[in-house]
Amino acid sequence: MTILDLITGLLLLAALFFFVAGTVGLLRFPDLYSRLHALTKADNVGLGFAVLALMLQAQSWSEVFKLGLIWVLVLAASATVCFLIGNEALRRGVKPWTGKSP
Amino acid sequence: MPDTDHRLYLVAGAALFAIGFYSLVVQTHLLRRIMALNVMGSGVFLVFLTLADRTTGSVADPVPHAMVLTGIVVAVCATGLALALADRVQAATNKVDVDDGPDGSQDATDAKEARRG
Amino acid sequence: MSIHALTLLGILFSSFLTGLVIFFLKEESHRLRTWLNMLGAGLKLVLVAALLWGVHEGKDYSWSFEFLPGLQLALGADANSVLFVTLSTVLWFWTTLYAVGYLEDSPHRSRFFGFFSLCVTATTGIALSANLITFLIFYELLTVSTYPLVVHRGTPDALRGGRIYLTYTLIGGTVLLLAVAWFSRLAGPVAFKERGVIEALMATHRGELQLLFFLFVLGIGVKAAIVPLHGWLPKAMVAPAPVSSLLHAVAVVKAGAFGIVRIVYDLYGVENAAKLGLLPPLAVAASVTIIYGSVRAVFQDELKKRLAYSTVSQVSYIVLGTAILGPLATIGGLVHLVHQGIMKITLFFGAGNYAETLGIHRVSEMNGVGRRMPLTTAAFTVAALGMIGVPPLAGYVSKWYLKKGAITAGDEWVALVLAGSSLLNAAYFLPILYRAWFLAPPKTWPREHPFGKWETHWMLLAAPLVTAALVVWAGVFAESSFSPLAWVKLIAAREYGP
Amino acid sequence: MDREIAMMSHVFDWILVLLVLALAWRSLNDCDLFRGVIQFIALGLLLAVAWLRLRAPDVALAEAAVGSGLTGALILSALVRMRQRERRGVPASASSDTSRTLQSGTSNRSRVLIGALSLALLTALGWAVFRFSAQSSGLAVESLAKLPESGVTNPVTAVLLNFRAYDTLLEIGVLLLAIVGVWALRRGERPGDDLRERPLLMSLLRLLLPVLVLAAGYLLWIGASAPGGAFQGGALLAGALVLGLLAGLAGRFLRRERLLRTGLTLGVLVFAAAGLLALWRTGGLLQYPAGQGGAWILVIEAAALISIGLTLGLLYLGGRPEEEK
Amino acid sequence: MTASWSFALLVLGPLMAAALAFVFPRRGRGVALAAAGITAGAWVGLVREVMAGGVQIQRVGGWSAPLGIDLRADGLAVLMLMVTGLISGAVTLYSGRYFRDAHDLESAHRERYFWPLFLFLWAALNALFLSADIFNLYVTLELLGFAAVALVALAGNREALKSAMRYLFVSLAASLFYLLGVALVYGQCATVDLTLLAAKAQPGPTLWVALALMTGGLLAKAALFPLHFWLPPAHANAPAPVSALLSALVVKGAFYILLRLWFEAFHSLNTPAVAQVFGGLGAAAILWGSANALFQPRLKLLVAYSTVAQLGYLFLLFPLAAARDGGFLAWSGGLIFLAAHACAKTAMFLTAGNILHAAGHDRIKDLGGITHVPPISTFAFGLAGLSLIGLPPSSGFAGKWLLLSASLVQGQWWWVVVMLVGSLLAAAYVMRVLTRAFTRVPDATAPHPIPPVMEWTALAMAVLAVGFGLVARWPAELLRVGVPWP
Repeated sequence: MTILDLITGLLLLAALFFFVAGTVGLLRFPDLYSRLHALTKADNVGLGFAVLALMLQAQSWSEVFKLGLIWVLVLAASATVCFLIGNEALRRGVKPWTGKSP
Repeated sequence: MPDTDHRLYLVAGAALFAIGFYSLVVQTHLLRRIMALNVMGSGVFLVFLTLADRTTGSVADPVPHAMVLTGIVVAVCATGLALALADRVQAATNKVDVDDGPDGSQDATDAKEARRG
Repeated sequence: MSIHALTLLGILFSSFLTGLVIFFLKEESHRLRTWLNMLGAGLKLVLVAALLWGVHEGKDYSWSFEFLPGLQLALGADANSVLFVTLSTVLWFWTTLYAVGYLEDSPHRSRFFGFFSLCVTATTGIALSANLITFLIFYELLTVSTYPLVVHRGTPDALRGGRIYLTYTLIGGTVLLLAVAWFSRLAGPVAFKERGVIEALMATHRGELQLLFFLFVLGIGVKAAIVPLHGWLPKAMVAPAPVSSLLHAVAVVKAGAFGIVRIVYDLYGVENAAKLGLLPPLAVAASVTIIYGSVRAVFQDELKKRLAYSTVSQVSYIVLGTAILGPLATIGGLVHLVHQGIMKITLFFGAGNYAETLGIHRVSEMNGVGRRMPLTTAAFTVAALGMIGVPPLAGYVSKWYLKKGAITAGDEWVALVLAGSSLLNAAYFLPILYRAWFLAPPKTWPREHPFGKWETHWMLLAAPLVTAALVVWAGVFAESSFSPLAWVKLIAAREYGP
Repeated sequence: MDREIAMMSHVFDWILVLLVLALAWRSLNDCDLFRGVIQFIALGLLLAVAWLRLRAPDVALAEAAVGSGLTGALILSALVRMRQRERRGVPASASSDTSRTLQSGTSNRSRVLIGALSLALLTALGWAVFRFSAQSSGLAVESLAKLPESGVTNPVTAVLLNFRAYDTLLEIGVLLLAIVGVWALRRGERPGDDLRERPLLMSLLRLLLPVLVLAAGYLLWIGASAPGGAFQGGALLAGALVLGLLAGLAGRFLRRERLLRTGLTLGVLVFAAAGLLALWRTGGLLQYPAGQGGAWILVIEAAALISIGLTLGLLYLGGRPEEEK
Repeated sequence: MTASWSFALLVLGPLMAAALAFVFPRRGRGVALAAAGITAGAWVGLVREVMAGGVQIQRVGGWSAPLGIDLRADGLAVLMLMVTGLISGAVTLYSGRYFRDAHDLESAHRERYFWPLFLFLWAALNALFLSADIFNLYVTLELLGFAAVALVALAGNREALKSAMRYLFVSLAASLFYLLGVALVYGQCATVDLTLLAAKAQPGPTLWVALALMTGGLLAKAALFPLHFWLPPAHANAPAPVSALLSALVVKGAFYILLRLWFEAFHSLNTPAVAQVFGGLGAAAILWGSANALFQPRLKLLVAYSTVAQLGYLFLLFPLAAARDGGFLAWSGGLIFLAAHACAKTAMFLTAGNILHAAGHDRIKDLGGITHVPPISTFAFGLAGLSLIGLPPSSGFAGKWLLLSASLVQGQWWWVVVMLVGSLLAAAYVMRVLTRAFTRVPDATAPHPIPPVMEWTALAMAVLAVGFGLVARWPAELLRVGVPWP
């Protein structure tokens, strides 16, 4: 096991943490908007760590480049989708949670 | 892959097929039945690919892979066709199923009329 | 292909092709259709004459074509076939003439004459079949082509009659198919041969042969109207008169009788059949039919029905002849094939004339009809007397040989049957003749249809007169060498061997 | 260590399989049809993972793109259409409600019967598959031995476009047939709401569409030596087309009917023509001249890519694009 | 060399024609006629090679089984190709007029899409009959199924759409059953080639299950009782030429694969018990289908149920052909029967289309007085009926005769009873229709005139159905080429 493998492991653990956090958020948060927040933000960071970890294991620079591209694309896509869902929910009159029970 | 228990995947394939078949017959909603066909197909693909994975060398048997690729494309074509047809059926009958006895209620009434006449 | 084979095919195609062409003719082209019909009939007559001469000279006529592996469509002409083919061709010619006159203004004539021609093709095909499978083919073709004729009028009655006819004949045909297939499996695809083809099987397959014989008789007996398979015949009387004539005298019933002749003589061999113990039951069935038919005929008021039951009875004379061992009975049965044909066709022509000209359908309406239509009634009388067996008419000849043959064979009871039947014949024919000639005619006929200067249309008149003349000729000149009897003796000689 | 890995992968297999089965059951029998469809899409993704696990990356790519993505999109859009129609029209009967209730058209007795039948099927299948030997090389040895002659180095591509190219030719035919059938059935509907009012999405699409087309070409090219090929590329192309349709960018394109039809048939025609040309050149149907396999395959795949992309994309439209004159 | 081109053109001809008919929708009929010409030429080339040189094999791509796909033409395949060609040719002629009759937008649309779909169907059939590879057969089956379903739906009315939907479900599920079987076979034998399988397949649980799956799927596609339920509505509601194609050819495709599986690839699994089960289902189909045909109110439904019944006869081939003694009799008989039924059913459905066209409906009880106005169509129906009933000398008779002989030779008399009863029932339902032709109705409404080409095409097929029986020796000889058992 090289030092590179060790760093990979650590990065993956970090990724795992963020994914778990995101998932917990998705399950536990009270309303749509906060769930969206948890899902997109935490998962994007988690994916970022995972991509980084894999980059360290890559065989060539082109692989590194492709992994990076994946991250960027997912980032763009999830941001857009998150925006669309939130926007649509707002349009349909889904009220954000304010902490007070109605 | 040598360390995989193929029987697990094979039985899973069989189970997918059986679940799909059960739902295809039991369910009446056209969309569900179309999905059931897809699940059946996935079961078949699972069996195919698991069987291909039994090689000892570094790569799996490519022939079933090609067959499954063919199968996937056929499945999506079937889905497209079935959905278009389902849409027409709904437009024509205002229903989302095609259940009225195997020979169609229309014919049954015709038959009654014929006997009377 | 030799000239002989061409003759055989020509006999078939002379009516088949005319039939096909007529089918697609326009309804209005009356003249062309008539010409075609008569041309076909005439051509066939010429060809049959040539055949008759050739067979008499001992020429070999055969043609075959393998249509399935090991299965031949085979035509041939032996003495038996010539007898039947001559009968049907001669009678067809006159029936065609009659039908042209009879159907002058009715609809669907193209359809009618198309099937009419096909029907005769099938009949001649049956006559010329050289093996069992060919016989089966034409036998079924006959069923199919007569159905449209039976239902020709399209009335509910006609349709019902047609349905009954078809039910009987198709079931019979199916039984025959089974018998043929089974027989072929036993004996191979054999050709008809005098004295039979089952010699080799006699020892080993006795039971099977007996069962098969039963199936054959069951299958063919439907068309020969053996009791209790006769139910369709009186119902089929709804057909137009020319059809009834053809059905009774030439085509269907005769095909059945001829089929039984073929089975007994040329498939089993009459001696083999006797050894298998098959003849007595057949004789009993025929006798029952003879008596039953005659009794029923006595009580029919409708003329055509009476004639129909008479047919049921008379055709079984032929069967009876084949069911008695010995050349004399054979001669009696076979010659009745011809004699019954010409007599019965005359009677039906007469009945048709009464119906068409005067609207008479029942015996009770026939008072004095002899004065209104003397020529027709004369012909009718000749035929009726022949049927009863008055000498020297045709019927007398056949009955004499039958009686003689039965006594020779030791079946005296058959003579009683014949005598009884003759009495019954008299009982149902003589009252008709009495009414026709000796009772006063009514003031008006049920539905009179005048036909110019003759008592009826000349075509309607010519046919019965000619056939009545044949009845006289067949009886009076029976012993000459140009009579049916002479020919039948030739067959019997060949069948029983030297 | 090896044992631990084996153990872990074993656990992984079990989890995967159970998840797959649970999702399959739920997706077909969930009382909410919409949720069922979503679970169906998720099932597709899980299956793609399973394919990877079974060393079938080519299939995994296709499954993710076609089996899960495109099929899911097709079913979802059909569901939306059906619901819209139901909302418009008066429901004709109680059983016509697509939304919430589980369909109960089948009686309990026949359910039990069919259940028993399915179980019997499963038992028989299980019995059969348990008899398979754990190791078998299938045709792997033969295909690897002939791989150098095929003109490509990815064995799956070699099978698809050389060893069993005839299958693939007919399969391209199936694709064309599907679109012909769909077009014969109905007129397609442009997606209802116009996405052009959503600037963020539009800017994403402007980024994404070229990338997708590029990626499709890349997959086609790489297919000769690595996972990828005309089908996977075509699926990406189809995705691009679907996005284009959704964004209302493809309207002008859809009006060029002759062009569309030519594009759809290109795959079949080029493939078949190549087969005949090969027959003329070498005397064998689809037998490429020696040493030119790679080039022939590339040409065929390029044509197929266009047809596959168009077909799959237009399937989403669910019908013929314009009213015919 | 000739054979190679024949193989290629028989499949690629209609396939490319289908694509072209899609690109040039207005040229559909011309393209189809061209395809008919090409396939006819290719078929003639092939049949000459087969007659002269025995079984022809084409190794696609220059590879050979197990890695590649083999195409194969033996007597059976050539016969099926001939039947396909004849019927497709007739349908081409007929449809050229059929879809043009009404000048509305709807029928114009139908004609545009009929041609490519029809040509796809044709290509699929040709490919199916030539294939010697069970996976390739799966692809052809799908091609066939899609085309058939789309063609049924082309009629566009409510019933047609519903039956097309049901047909599609059955067809797809059946294909998947078949495909799963293929997977198991491949897993066991590592090949999907029919010839190689014949050598490799040994009875065992896996292959039994695999074969059961494939057979189940194919039986559903071949609509053998009790899996026939989808057939009558689909065949009765499709446009007339489509019904003809479906009844005459499409169901036969699945049957053909069954023959290939049970008599070639897995002949070692073809035990007498299995054969008797097939025969029993066939017998049930004969009786059930015929009995139902007797009570159908509509002509096309009657003809469709007759298909259910007649398919039963084909399956009598299984118990009869497996035996050494008289096996070939049954084999040739069953296949001649298949050809006979194909021609007769085409004639019947085309005639039904004509009657529908003339009368505007096909209710049997109201057909009196209409059918005697188009006499050619009635005549065609009658001739086709002869063949269905199996009256001599039709081809139906030839087939039945051979089957009968085989069962008598083998002492399996129970099939004899079934066949004869089936014939009588067939006569009964055929006569139900023909009787109408002779019914005189006083105030018959003037029927819509039928285009001559539609009448004559139907008649030609009917004449073929009868006349084929007179030359039935030729197909019997042809079938000897590459007969699957020694």
